[in-house]
Amino acid sequence: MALQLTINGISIGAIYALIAVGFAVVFNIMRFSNFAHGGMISACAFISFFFQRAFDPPPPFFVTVLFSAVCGMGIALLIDTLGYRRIRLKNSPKIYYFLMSLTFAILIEQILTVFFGTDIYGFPSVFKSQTFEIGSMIFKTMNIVILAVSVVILVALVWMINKTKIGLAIRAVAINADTSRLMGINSSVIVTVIFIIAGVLAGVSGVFLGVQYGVFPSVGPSMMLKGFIASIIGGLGSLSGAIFAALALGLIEMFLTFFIGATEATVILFGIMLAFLFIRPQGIMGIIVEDKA
Amino acid sequence: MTEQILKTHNLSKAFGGVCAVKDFNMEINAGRIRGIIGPNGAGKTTIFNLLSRIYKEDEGTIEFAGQDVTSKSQIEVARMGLSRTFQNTRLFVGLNVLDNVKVALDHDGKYSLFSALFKLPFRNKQERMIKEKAMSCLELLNLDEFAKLSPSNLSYGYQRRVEIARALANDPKVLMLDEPAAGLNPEETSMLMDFIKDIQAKYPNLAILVIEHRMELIMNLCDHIYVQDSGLTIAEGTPAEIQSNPKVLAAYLGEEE
Amino acid sequence: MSAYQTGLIVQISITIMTVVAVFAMTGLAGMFSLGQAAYMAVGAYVTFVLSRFLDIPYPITGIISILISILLSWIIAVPTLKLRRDYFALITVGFSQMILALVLLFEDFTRGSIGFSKIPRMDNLLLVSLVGLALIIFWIRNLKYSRFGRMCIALKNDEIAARSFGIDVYHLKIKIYVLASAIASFAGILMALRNRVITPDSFGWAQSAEMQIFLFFGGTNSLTGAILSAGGLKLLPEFVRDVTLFGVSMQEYRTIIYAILIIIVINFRPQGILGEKEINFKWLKNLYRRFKQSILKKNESYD
Amino acid sequence: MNILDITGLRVWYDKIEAIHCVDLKFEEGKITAIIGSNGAGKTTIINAISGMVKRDGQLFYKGKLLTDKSHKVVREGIIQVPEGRRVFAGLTTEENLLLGAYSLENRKEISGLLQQQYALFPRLEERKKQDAGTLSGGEQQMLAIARGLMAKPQVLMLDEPSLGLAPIITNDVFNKITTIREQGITVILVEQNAKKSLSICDHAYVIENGHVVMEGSGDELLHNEKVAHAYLSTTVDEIE
Amino acid sequence: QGEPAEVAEEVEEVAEEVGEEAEEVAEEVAEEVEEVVEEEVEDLEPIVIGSIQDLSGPASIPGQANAWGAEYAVQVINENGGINGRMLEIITLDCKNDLNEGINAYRKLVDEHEVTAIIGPPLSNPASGWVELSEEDQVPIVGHFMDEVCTTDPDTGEAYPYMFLAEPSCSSQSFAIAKFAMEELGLTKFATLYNTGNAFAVAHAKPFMEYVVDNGGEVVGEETFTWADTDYSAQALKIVQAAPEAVFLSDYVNQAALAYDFLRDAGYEGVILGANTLALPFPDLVKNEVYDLYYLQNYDMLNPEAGGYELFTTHMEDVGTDYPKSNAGFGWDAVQVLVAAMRKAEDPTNGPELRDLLEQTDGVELAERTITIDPATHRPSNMGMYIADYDENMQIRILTYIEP
Ligand SMILES: Nc1ncnc2c1ncn2[C@@H]1O[C@H](COP(=O)(O)OP(=O)(O)OP(=O)(O)O)[C@@H](O)[C@H]1O
Ligand SMILES: Nc1ncnc2c1ncn2[C@@H]1O[C@H](COP(=O)(O)OP(=O)(O)OP(=O)(O)O)[C@@H](O)[C@H]1O
Ligand SMILES: [Mg+2]
Ligand SMILES: [Mg+2]
Repeated sequence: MALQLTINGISIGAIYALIAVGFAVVFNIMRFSNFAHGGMISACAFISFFFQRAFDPPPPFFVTVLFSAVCGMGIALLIDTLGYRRIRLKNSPKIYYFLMSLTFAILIEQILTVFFGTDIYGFPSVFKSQTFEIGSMIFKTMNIVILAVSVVILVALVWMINKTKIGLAIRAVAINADTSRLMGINSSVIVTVIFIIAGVLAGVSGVFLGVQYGVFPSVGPSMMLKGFIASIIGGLGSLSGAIFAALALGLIEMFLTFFIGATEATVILFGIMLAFLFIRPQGIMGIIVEDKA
Repeated sequence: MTEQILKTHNLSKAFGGVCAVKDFNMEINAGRIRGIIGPNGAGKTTIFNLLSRIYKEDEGTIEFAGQDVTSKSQIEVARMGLSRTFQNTRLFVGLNVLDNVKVALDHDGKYSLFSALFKLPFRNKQERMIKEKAMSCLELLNLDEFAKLSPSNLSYGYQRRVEIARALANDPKVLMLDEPAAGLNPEETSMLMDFIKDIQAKYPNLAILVIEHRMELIMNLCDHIYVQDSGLTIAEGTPAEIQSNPKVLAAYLGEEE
Repeated sequence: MSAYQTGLIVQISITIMTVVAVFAMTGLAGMFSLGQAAYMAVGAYVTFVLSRFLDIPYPITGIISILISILLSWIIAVPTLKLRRDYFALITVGFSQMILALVLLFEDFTRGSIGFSKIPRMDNLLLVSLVGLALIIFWIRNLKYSRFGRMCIALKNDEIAARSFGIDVYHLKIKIYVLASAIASFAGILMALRNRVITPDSFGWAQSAEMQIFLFFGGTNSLTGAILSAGGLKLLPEFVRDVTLFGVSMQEYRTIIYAILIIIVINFRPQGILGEKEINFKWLKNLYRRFKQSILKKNESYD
Repeated sequence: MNILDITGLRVWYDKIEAIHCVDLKFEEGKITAIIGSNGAGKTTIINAISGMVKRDGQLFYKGKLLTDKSHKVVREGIIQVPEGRRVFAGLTTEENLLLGAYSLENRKEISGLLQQQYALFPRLEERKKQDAGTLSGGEQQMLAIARGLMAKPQVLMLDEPSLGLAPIITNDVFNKITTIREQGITVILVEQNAKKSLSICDHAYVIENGHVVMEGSGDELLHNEKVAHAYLSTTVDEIE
Repeated sequence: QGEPAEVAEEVEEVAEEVGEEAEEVAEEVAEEVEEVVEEEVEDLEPIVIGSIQDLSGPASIPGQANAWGAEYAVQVINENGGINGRMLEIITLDCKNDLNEGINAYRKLVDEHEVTAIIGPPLSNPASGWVELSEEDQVPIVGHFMDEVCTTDPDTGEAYPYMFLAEPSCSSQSFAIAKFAMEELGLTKFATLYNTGNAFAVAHAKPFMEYVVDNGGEVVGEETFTWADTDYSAQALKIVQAAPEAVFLSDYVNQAALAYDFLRDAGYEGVILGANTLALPFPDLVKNEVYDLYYLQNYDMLNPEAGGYELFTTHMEDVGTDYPKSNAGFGWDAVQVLVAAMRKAEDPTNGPELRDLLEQTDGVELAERTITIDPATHRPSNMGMYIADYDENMQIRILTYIEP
């Protein structure tokens, strides 16, 4: 039983991880919690659902994923233009990004609700069999795919941010956009790149969540809080920390729910979180830098 | 009268492999001005950070006003009367110049949260006193005309002055200045020098510790100088001794023109 | 005044109260909390559940509930306020989820998701909430212009520098957070009295986020801005209720209109409607003075 | 020949005019110093050239109108070493240097430049893996200058490069500035240390309250009674 | 000859006389008519009722269908002459499934529009805020908030005087499916899986378990989750371990579909029972095969023989959806109950009188069946539920009708 629970925990953790990474990219670089991410996921879920349904026979799954990623990119650009660009130009404090993202989260969810209602739309299943068994263990096919995808995305992102020139530019802009301009970096473009990455991740998550949980306006937001928690517990400034924290969160939640109960788990999870931050305030992967006066 | 106010014994601090301060011994008496000089990265600012308890030392002790303060926090030593300025100006941009100075007096403002919330007469009286004190401090530095301005609208030189005014407001026992003349032109530097002398005259019991790279200032003001290099004290003595010390010339001053 | 209008006024005073408390916490001291609605829940539930099951009049249990909120916020603040700012937001989100989970867990007392109803009627609720609101605004205004307000702004700007002036950043933050939470729980009690029923849905993190949005909309550094925006934005959906555009009723689009309005303001006036400014009545005084002078002058010319 | 020709430059902060219709010329391959007291507007002029503040007026670079997009100005070869260091805290020393070479493509060239800077400032090589935010003030200043040089500038604008440097290093930096000139790089030098900067520059402007109040060769100004009084706090006799 | 002139004179005289009389008559008639007309004009002023529905927010799909049903009912009633000649006017306001909004909407209807009565929303959250208010203002509320707590005091069991339910309540629905499972399917071991944060789900699951225990069955598992959860696999595993014969799902369709999939994925192969939320489009939402699924239905919606057929098809055409919504029927039904009472009333705008008449509701014709309200609980006493499943083409198939 413990083994099956572990498998299930890792599966849900993989979904948290996918969201946490999308969240952490923006958080680690722009230093604000992008609450609009959840809304973007929902929007992409809807778009890919209607895309899938527009063709008969439906296009192959990866085409839908690709299409959704492109749409995520478009939505991210749109939000950036309408919401974040001016904040950036005016050099306003980070907190305004956060606020803007909260507002966009509300807006997207409302628009989806008004136009599509709160009923859910079912994505046709992608795989012939939902689950496969190894021994007595049951695996969910989709979860394995999601886990693989999030690991691949993570590795690609970590590589890009730490090893490439554009990654270096991204980090520089995050620290000080003005000084970056003096290095010849077009800081506006770089920030847009960050949002595009987040948008692509939202697009991919949108399809996966849609397939997994159905398509409805709050499908993204309902998962986002967990991604938020994971990305922060994982350690500020660390993408890999986010993925570990997401997996840990999934596992702990699974075991707590099984042995104690779902409602109680929320309470205990909060206690664990508090204790964890108390013991390790820098998060799983973060490092503490002493402030210099 | 020459009471020892601040004293360190074998103070050391390393960052990773870098030894920023090693076995630093220093003492300063009330009413005196001492300087710390040394090449960049010698550990001067680190000494200030250790003294003001922003950093925790690896080894050694600090004695301040007759007490061992090694285990005390930044806040506690600040309240005991150890005041400082920063190498990069750190004014509170959300407050105007006057309020910046008031803040230095606020921690031991006598009125409670309760009387603040209800705006009791006692609070008003205290506020008036705080304001008077802050204003007199600004007047001393000829800053009174800027009282209502936001510090970000002041040029760098004036910002430095506001910092000093703020550090002085609370009648400290020790004032530590980290490169006060950085960014000032020679004219202003000499004004600053006069001004520090004024302070000394006005607060006869104040001990001042200065870090500076501007030799005219250090040599003019200080009666005793420590020279740091790579964490170690390579020389100490009066300005005249230091100026002619070959080690100091080689490591720090270079050939004087 | 119809009961509809007084009900709205009570609701708006409750909102303003919470936003003013958030102003002290976020605007002055720079703590970004997404859990203030949870303290409203604590205030509402503890007051009326205790009152019913122990048969104590609710003004007394109300005080107990505020004390419990103070205790809770203190417990939350002590470990978290030592950490970086981002963690604080996270912990408060977690806290609000935990409180709602507790409401569901103690279903026998709280009636869980169905809601705790039959809250007694309070006849002078309007008066109580207006007086409460006035008092709270008076407090927070005084706070802003006291040494505590200055210290808060200092620590929001630069914690290290604040510390080096002997400002006990940590304990100051705790004090302000506790104060804000106590106010929130008082507002929660009033809200229960207005609605006559308490359901867990009214206290999610979305409600807390709304308070922050109101605050920033008006201007983080402006108390009057916070008050005006809280009042205005809360009323907006009620006004839009009756509006029809191109033959379409705006009822369904209320939230969308509201969100777009906020986006416009953050875009074009990022410092909030009022920014740093406070509205005061100096101009009125000046006007009066000028008026008096002109009369005096006239009188003189008659002489 | 003038590499940079500025006429009628004006800059506003909100509604306050900080620079009032200033004309400046910078000769190719020479050091031009700008001196003036605190708040005179020196930094503002530099920022106006880099496109970091909104400006009015005509700026000709190599005979062509200069763009006002700061990242494009950098690609033209006009590099600013900003006042107050402004290194990227959170990135290592080496990463900071690499950022300086952001507009260059050739990897070999970049690593060559890196070695050059390390040779110029050996202290930086010792600290290359350290978080730049924790460098000492002077180390940060060295890093800022080295970072500027990484971009292979044609015009290098140094804003108070000696700020917070030890005397020995200050001397060093001024020596290096003359070396930089010898490489054919045009230098615009903003300094509080007027004496030093006047003694190495070819031409100098004195700025007061956003106006040019005086200009001339370094020597001329150094021997000007007014300048000596206002900026050197000495008299001409003492200099001699 | 002179004759014609005489005749003419005579005629004139007669005409004058007639004219006078005619004038008198005409005046009299006119007066009478005026009186009558005056009376009628007074009568023609419409009766205003309110309708508070979830036009937006999380429950907007059922809410909008409800609103449609109520408005359509009013339209039909007016077309057929209104209430004893008086027209009915309905004002619909949004409550976003939010308590505060619900109270504002209520206050606006009562204080500003001075409505006589209110048709309530499908969910209980906003409605629970009106329990005391309606009594204070004497405004009867007829709704479809199926939780018992909206109509009766949970502590004393007494009915709230002004709250009326026009549909079977949550518990009577749960009893119906429990009865079906135990009597028709012969099952005894049950489990539940529901969202403790959802009042609707809780109000179903608790009575279901009570019924099972009271009738000699056994509840082997009670698993829960909250709004914050999206993964129920741990709960599903526990249920599989407990090995019940049937699991009852009582959430909204989103969560119910997820729960169904998690159960099947975990290897559960037994019977699954569901609330009325498991109607279409449920089969489209689940990924596993749908089998051994029985759920509740209020109406036999797609049966042309059944009374509500026309209503439901009109609704589907009108709003352009493929799925019939029982909520359209709820809105309709509530108006029927209210109107029946108004027809009997001396003054159909008098709250207390309406209240008394509503309590005596007996055999009022609804979309499909008739309703009789129990004065002790203010809930219908005669309404049962259909049990349905899905056929091979995933079409709703009504299996049986369970009497209350
Ligand atoms: N928080 C820290 N982490 C790592 N290294 C540090 C930290 N703070 C200081 N250092 C290192 O310790 C050494 C001493 O630094 P410090 O700031 O004390 O120098 P300084 O004497 O003030 O120099 P300057 O005159 O240039 O300001 C430097 O090499 C610096 O890089
Ligand atoms: N961001 C700003 N907003 C408003 N005013 C500013 C701003 N930056 C500079 N100023 C004002 O513009 C004027 C010129 O400033 P600038 O920084 O160019 O002076 P500077 O000559 O570089 O002085 P310093 O030697 O102190 O660096 C000053 O009066 C200053 O107060
Ligand atoms: Mg230093
Ligand atoms: Mg400058």
